[in-house]
Amino acid sequence: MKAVVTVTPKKSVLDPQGAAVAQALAHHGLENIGKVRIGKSIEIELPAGTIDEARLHQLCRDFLSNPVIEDYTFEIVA
Amino acid sequence: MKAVVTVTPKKSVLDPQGAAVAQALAHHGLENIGKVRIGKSIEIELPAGTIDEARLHQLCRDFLSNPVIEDYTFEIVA
Amino acid sequence: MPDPAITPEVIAKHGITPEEYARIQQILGRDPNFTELGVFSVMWSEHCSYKNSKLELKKFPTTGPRVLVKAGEENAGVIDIGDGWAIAFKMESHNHPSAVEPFQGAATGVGGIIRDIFTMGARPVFSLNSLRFGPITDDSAEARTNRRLFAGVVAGISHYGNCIGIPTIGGEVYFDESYAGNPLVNVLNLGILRHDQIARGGAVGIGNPVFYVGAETGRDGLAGAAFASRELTEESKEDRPAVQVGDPFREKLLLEACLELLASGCVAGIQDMGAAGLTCSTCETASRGGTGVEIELDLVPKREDGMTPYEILLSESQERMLVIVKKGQEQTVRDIFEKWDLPYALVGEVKDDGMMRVRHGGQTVVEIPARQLADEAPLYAREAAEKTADFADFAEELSKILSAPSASSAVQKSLVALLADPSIASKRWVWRQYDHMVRLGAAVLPGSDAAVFHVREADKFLAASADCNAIYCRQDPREGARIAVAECCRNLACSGATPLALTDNLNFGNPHKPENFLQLREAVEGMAEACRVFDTPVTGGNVSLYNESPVAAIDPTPTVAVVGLIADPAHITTSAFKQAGDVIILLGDLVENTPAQGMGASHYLKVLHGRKAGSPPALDYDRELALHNALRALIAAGLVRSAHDCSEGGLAVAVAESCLAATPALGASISHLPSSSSGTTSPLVTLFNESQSRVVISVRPENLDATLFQLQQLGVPATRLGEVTSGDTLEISAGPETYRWPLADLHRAWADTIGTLMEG
Amino acid sequence: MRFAVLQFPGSNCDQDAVAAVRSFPGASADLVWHKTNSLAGFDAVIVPGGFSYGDYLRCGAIAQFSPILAAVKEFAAQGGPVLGICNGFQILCESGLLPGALVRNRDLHFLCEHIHLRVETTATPFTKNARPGQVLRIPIAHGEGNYVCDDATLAELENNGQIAFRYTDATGATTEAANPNGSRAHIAGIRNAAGNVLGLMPHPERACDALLGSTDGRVLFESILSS
Ligand SMILES: Nc1ncnc2c1ncn2[C@@H]1O[C@H](COP(=O)(O)OP(=O)(O)O)[C@@H](O)[C@H]1O
Ligand SMILES: [Mg+2]
Repeated sequence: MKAVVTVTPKKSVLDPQGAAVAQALAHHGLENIGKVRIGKSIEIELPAGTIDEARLHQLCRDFLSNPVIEDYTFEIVA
Repeated sequence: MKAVVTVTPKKSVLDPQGAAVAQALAHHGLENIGKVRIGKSIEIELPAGTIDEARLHQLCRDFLSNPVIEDYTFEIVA
Repeated sequence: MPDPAITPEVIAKHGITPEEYARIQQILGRDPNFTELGVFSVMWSEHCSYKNSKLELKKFPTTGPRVLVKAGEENAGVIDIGDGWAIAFKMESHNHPSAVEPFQGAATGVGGIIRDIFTMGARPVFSLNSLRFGPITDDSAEARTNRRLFAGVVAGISHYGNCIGIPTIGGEVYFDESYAGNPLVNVLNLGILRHDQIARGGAVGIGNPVFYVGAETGRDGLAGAAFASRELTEESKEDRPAVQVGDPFREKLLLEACLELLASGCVAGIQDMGAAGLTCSTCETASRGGTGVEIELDLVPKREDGMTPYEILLSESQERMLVIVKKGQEQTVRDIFEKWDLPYALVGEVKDDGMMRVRHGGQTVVEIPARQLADEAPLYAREAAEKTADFADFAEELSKILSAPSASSAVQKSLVALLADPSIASKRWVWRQYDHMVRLGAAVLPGSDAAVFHVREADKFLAASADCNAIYCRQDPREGARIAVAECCRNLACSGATPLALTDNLNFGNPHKPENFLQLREAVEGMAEACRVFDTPVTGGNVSLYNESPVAAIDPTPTVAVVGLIADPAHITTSAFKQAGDVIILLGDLVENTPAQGMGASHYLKVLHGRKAGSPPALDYDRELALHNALRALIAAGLVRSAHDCSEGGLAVAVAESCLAATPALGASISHLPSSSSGTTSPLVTLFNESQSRVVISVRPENLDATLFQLQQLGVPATRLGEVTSGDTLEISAGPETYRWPLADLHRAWADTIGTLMEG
Repeated sequence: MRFAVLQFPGSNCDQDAVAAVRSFPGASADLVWHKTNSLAGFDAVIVPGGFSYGDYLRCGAIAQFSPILAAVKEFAAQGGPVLGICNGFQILCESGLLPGALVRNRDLHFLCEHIHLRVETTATPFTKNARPGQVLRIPIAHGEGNYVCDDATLAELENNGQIAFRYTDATGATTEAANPNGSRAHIAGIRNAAGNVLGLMPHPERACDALLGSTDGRVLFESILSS
């Protein structure tokens, strides 16, 4: 099985990386660009059945994201 | 409209960050963990119709990913 | 959404007492509205107003022939270093933000202090950092948390400092139970400027335009000043949305743009937006200028929609400045900020009515007399507990420890244990994460007693050190603070430098608790006295109170940092032994002549016996000064090959560190410890006492006589201890026994401990 | 000889490079702002270290689109000597002037310390005065200096003698322990096929003054100045 966790900066938190990329994209012809937010995409390969949703939530909170400044979502891909 | 670009390190390329996370997860009870790969998730907000798929491919290739070490996929969310 | 009504609960939530509220009503001649209440609450927080500490801070000496700008006048004091050059430097804490989010908390701490320095018109040249964490050694959940905080803070400092390109050249790190859950993160920045480049933070020139420059305002860091002025509790976690994220890249642009702007001559006044952001910068510049400032919030660049006046005014978004521009020169500002791709806006004007006036949506939302808001916060003389120090029990305990039959076998393992204690062990794991070489100035790399930096533009050599032994301060805050200053100046003397001035960061617990306030007062008085003795006026600093975890207050930690000048690069001296055959000499006494024999509050007691007990070593100013002067004289005469002061762990640790600091490591043979002291004194005392005013130097054998003669002339006791060897052991004869440690064992203990703990 | 030292927003070793160049007789250096699009009148280009555009997205990724980079490409195409140091090396890789890429250090930490590197080729204008196999002691200061490339590229680099420096110990031996960042084949620096473009992670400009602990970086500048 494979879990794909997406971690994104919280809405109210400054995302300097996103802002810099937005500015660069604007210079590259995307003048009307809105917000750009850059997060992480984490792919975890595991033997099938190793992990359930509750445990994955816990790992996301404790390890894979920083709950102070980030939100996360995940998907379990068969 | 919103484009969500996912950039992942190529399979053949060393991903030190992914390796470190895999090790940490293994210490925390996921003994049978396989590969962990850490990539980026880039959300771009744009006025509807600003960009077509071809142009987005080009931006991904030229700028948002480095084809030497990374692959990308994207989704256009209404 | 309408503003909440002002109820007693709302007032209390803002940390404003009923008396303070009455005072606000009196100043305004009416009730404040909600926004104004928020403005008062941040300006009258401890963090901005120093209401609980100001009466104490007045005890510091702040003047001197080299002082060009006094502490408190502006963002940082400015000190003359000769030839028309000056330095501005100051230390600042980011303890509470780092407890909540170590990486960003520490990073934004670095950003904040750097802004304070370039606001003065100075180009930031280097940083130091002083860090404290709970223990990191075992496998407990608590130790894991402490390691996470430690790793995060170091990474945050590294991230911000490295990216902005300002070298972090020194600092200190200690680990102790008292900081569990409440780490201390104090950062110093120093900048260089010409005398005529000093910039002021006053809103002068009625009618002058007021510009906002730098990052857009967001909802981050809302009311951080108030946050810093409270104890950390479980509820503090709810303050988490207040976490600020730093952008060192933006700050680098802001730094370059501001220095360019200042050089253009169009600036009438400039002020960074730090704690309490736009609020603090507007009322402080108005107060300093003896004017009023009116700003229009609709014009402020914002990151988010729908922000209320309250949110905009109290936001602590980073990387922002307020600039008062000479009328008619607005275009210069626009050109420079466009060149650097930075947001800016003309947001207001200097007025003649002494008011801080804020407009939003066509209405006046704040109208407060600026001076009363910025400078007339209530001041409190808090109650101090009675002094109770009584170390009677300790003498007995100490004699038991030292007379135990195992004492002499204990020597062997004690040195290794001390070198492996994370507070003493090499901090290379930390400083190799900091770019300490950028700007081509690091003449002495981290790891020696003081960092030495060549300021290229001025061709001056500066030395800097940060110190505080908090065990001493816990046992006796007055003596501990005196020793902190003395040790800092001693570190400078060891490097060949003469101290110029000092900055401090007073980290204490809740001042409403009389025992904590006593500690604060004692430490300030001790520090002030020592500053007079060592002729180091205070250039500014910071007070961080309410450092308490749910368990207890931290040990009192009045960190000090001293900056000095090295007259000639030939005088630069380091702690590492240089060559086999050199003679090792101890300057100062082997053991102080007190019942505690320099063992009170020692690291030996803490590391080997888990005790923080006894009175700290006694500092004698005359001896200390004589030592510093002698060191500088010997160094200037070209006699000193290495110099290293005895601090935590005493003589044996100092000698071992000088061996291990050499590359490759050098051995030493200490064979001349006087028998009188080793006869009646336990070798544990001889080797590990922390008596003050002591330095281990090495000299070429042919210079031994000249050195001893000079020391005698200068009235500094000196003992020839032995020789530097090319062997692979450290060998010490104390009393009847000779102890031998393979250098490899010592090296492993000292060099690898922190890295191994952190990398697992 | 006139050096252009490029200045991107976020460059922070630009002034250091200028100071180092100016310490050599007969060399002058000027900062060139990234919005400029010409390098007319310059004899050599240095792309200095730092964090161009904050190193956001990827190190060097945003800088490759600056107007000045087009001028650098043209300058290089005409055989002009180009030296990329640290972030400058990353920018040269991102912009395709050099092959491969630089990723996070093996242990994920930023590392600042003196290391040793071995000169692998003297066929560049920046190493021609060095001895082949000469071991230099020069500082590194980077978080992403871990060189990666695919097998084919590595083979090509090896076959063409394009590997300019490798990390070694003080005796000149390549070992895992002497490789600070996990770089493939211990690569510390490479050159392009023509030899006129050189990129390396270590900072030779920080090793030009005895006061700072090493003068081993001088040979790079002496080489180019003697050409
Ligand atoms: N511990 C201290 N010792 C000396 N001066 C201090 C101390 N703490 C604060 N000050 C001085 O009080 C003034 C106000 O400090 P602060 O509010 O920290 O300034 P900022 O607005 O830059 O944060 C400064 O000049 C500062 O140097
Ligand atoms: Mg300030």
